[in-house]
Amino acid sequence: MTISPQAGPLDVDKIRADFPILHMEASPGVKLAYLDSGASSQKPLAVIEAMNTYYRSQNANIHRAVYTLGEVATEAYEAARAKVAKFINASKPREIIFTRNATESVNLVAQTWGRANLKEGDLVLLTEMEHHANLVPWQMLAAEKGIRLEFIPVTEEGILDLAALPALLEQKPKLVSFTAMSNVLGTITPAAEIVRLAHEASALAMIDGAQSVPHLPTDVQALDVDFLAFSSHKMLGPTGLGVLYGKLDLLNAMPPFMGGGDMIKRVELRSFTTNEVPQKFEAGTPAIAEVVGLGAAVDYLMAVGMDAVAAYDHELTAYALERLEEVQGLKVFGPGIEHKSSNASFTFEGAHPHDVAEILNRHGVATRAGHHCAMPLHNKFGIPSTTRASFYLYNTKEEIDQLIEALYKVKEIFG
Amino acid sequence: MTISPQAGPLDVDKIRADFPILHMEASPGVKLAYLDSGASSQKPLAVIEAMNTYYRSQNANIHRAVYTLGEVATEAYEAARAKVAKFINASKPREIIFTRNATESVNLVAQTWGRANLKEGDLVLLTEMEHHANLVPWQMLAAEKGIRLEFIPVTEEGILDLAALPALLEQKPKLVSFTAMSNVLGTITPAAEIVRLAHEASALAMIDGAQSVPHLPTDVQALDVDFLAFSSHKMLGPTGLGVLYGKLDLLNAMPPFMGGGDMIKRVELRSFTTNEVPQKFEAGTPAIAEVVGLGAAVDYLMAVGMDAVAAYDHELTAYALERLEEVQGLKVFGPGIEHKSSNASFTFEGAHPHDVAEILNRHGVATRAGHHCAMPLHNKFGIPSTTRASFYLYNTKEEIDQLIEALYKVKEIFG
Amino acid sequence: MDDLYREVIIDRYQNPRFRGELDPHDYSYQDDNPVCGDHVRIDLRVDENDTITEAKFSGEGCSISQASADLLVEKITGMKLEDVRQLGKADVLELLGIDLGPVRLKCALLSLKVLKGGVYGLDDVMTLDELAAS
Amino acid sequence: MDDLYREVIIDRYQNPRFRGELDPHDYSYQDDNPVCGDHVRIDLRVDENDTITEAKFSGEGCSISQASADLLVEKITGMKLEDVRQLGKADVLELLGIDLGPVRLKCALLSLKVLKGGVYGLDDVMTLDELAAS
Ligand SMILES: Cc1ncc(COP(=O)(O)O)c(C=O)c1O
Ligand SMILES: Cc1ncc(COP(=O)(O)O)c(C=O)c1O
Repeated sequence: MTISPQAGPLDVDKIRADFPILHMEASPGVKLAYLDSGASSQKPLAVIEAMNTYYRSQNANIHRAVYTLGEVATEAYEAARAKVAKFINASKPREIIFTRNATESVNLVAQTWGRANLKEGDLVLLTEMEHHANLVPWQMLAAEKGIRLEFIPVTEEGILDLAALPALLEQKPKLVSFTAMSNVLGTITPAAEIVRLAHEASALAMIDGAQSVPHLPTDVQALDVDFLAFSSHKMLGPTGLGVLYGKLDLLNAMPPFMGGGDMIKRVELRSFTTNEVPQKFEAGTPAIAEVVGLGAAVDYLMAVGMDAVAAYDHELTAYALERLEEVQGLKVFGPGIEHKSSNASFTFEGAHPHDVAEILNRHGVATRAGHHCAMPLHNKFGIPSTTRASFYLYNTKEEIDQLIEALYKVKEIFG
Repeated sequence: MTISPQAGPLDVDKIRADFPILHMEASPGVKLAYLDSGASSQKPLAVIEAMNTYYRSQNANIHRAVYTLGEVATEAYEAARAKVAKFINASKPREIIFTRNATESVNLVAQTWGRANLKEGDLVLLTEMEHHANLVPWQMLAAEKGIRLEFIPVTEEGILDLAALPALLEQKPKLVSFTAMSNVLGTITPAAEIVRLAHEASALAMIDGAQSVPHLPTDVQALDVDFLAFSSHKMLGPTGLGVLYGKLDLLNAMPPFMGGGDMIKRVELRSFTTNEVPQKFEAGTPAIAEVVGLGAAVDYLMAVGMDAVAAYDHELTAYALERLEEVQGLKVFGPGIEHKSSNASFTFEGAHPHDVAEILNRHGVATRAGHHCAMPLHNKFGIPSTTRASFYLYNTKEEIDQLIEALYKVKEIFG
Repeated sequence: MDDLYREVIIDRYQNPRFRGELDPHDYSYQDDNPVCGDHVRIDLRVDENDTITEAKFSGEGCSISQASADLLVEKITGMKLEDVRQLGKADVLELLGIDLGPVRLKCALLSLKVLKGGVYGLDDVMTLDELAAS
Repeated sequence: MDDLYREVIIDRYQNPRFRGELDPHDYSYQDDNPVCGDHVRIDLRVDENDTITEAKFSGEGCSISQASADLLVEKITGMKLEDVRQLGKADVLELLGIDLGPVRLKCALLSLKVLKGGVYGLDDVMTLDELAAS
């Protein structure tokens, strides 16, 4: 998960042409600058059309269908699983489980692997920069089973304090679960190193890849990570779909998650046997059209090249940090560009982040204000909320200029 | 949930024009007869276009967005919640929880209400005709908590044996959970009566409405049911989305389901407080585009009128039963037309259901073969599987004729 | 823009008249808008006729949430508790003198929700969504 | 249609040559195709050289699953156990003499999966999906 410098450049004009929404006006005469991809990305035509085509000519329930439409749908669904596996270099398509979103992926691990393997007093190690999605499921398990939670601290600068890690690992956590990229600070954490250290301490390692998978090349085999959770909607794919990668032997050993159709092999009135992985974890009719859409999103990202995406996001972020520094009274949180990509969260003296985002919106700039589902991290920095601009492969430096200009308008009103 | 005789007739040609997939050929020169709506329905243009429009001009993450797109998306999402509430006559939109599918809706109740309220020895009463979705979640809870399961028997004819109910209710179940329409037998169960008897016995009542909600008018207030689970994809809506209706006071008292963003009010490193209903049960980014699509599906069904849909489905089913009776060696399971609608499951002497479906497919007729996620019911009838034809508002009598003709071809091969 | 950020709002946000806490108080209630993390607390003192004699708000959040809290607290001072029950969305919007989109509407209504929660207890209170739709 | 329902398949389905169980047996294994509920069990007797001397199948399912089981059991009779390891998708398709779509392919491969499961134990065995993709 590092940014490869030799990535070929990306043609942003060509890319923008694929995203219909980017050509809308925010209000009459005002260009839209969509700087909220950290919350959810926009979708290229290829993705929208893949789902359109699915519903117009391929739609049927999968798995148990003998007829042609059903076979077509099943093939499309399983082909997308194989694409997603390839995208993160999983060794087998079966290691890809489709969930509702990254949040559900983390809950799945907590409620199946966690419930089966953790007992009172066992430790799960998280970090202080986790999204609520990688925090609350463990808190719920802590309340239920009496497990303990500890946290890798975040430094003032906004990176993980790895100096604290050896002492934490001496407490013998059973699992280290951490984000590979902070959705607030943009921090890219040393994922491979943390996984390695976790394994040395005999802990499993899980990555919350909701931000990293869309923005950085991901190789689960090189990382040697045990579980990886991410969301379709942040990586050009549709809503309503998440992914859990897990090593096959772990998935095989885990109890099922939800009960229902497809996850069973045989059912009697009072007992059932589970199906094989991945079906074991995909109860009921899955998000078929959405999976097909994610397949198209992955095709799109692979065609652009994740190295190129990462390099371009990084370049945009560097430019944004540079320009934001010009604005007096504005404070960006998180580390310098060498540890960071894809977003910039800031506060503005005298203006509440919500008001900032509101005024930016009036100038066509879509950003997000709030705690970004990372309240503990905001508490750590002593602020209740920030305004966040986040960047993706279709954004431009002109849009960042538009952001800066709009920030001067905020100053006019609240200055 | 009865079929109102005064329903205005439905114009099937007009309806068919709205469903692009129905105009495809199954193979060159062979018309497609899609008789598998019980597994998943086709989608009208209005639904496909609603999602298309969403992705092209409204897409953004919801709830925490100040900018215009985000507001538009939030409004669209919440407007659809209100439409769904109206469709089943819930008293408040907040009583509608969006899940992944009907399966997840049942699991939600089992894992939140069930875990919190059921203890060892407590009884949950189901029926012998349940889909695995309303069976396995309770079996999992039984394994975890030691609750007991009992079953309202199914008669030879294929209806619920209500004579057995009083004795079962004397065992004081805490919950009676049952299907309002069998996906195998087409049986329409006396839902209002069962709910009333359950309440008299101080049990809560839950309906698996995965089949009934698409086909019959549903009024949760008239039924006085406590929980109702159903799926978007079986009622003209997109995949990846289910609904749980619950009475507000029950939902308020239930612990949360998954942990993560949006379901919280405040989060500290080691604790959280939950958000209000419905957000409490919708962790992470929801299926926004899909909810918008379901809103369009509900609009479509309301415009046609659920009384008309029910009457038409019933008419088609009656015709199918009549014509299937002509075919020698064919046996239809389930009750007569007075207790039944929307599907016909059958076996054919000498030909395995899978082979039957395969040959039907070669004549353009899409049906489903297998246990239809109701293994215990099939066991009850001493058969491992059936072939099922299922009907919806866009099907025609000509398609049923096509089915019958194709069945004669099966006879030629396996006769 | 001028519409939304009227002078009265910026003024009340930057120079609130009724910010503070009351100790002792007869009523105190607080709540968050989970949408944006805005937080408002309102403390009341009432006399033997259930007339509000003094009111203060505290908390933090955007200009809309804090200005509307300041304006609302000013308005209810001197009111009967039972009359507070009548206050609705329209009253808050009138105080602010602006029309609001759905998200900011909730910012504006947070203080009303807190007030009603404090006076009637939680059960009687609508969610922000419901208040906004009322 | 004639393609799929070749006479040999209908014949083997209606008049299987090797249906039955072996008691005692040296190997016995069974499995389901959860996609359609097809079930196949295969029993084997082997001699001291690990040559299969007798084989039978039982179970129930569609014509493809049952005919392919009958044909497969016929083929392996007289084979060395180690040679069974070499058998793959292509061999089953050759026995049936037809090409199959993805769903029916799994019907055809169920007996191969069962055979391999019986001979090597579960860990070495691919899922039906993987066999079908092999
Ligand atoms: C009666 C019944 N219940 C539950 C379900 C499960 O629905 P889903 O697969 O959408 O979760 C189905 C659909 O197959 C059904 O027919
Ligand atoms: C780091 C991180 N983890 C998890 C999530 C949760 O993703 P979702 O809401 O799609 O479940 C997000 C998205 O907000 C995120 O940024």
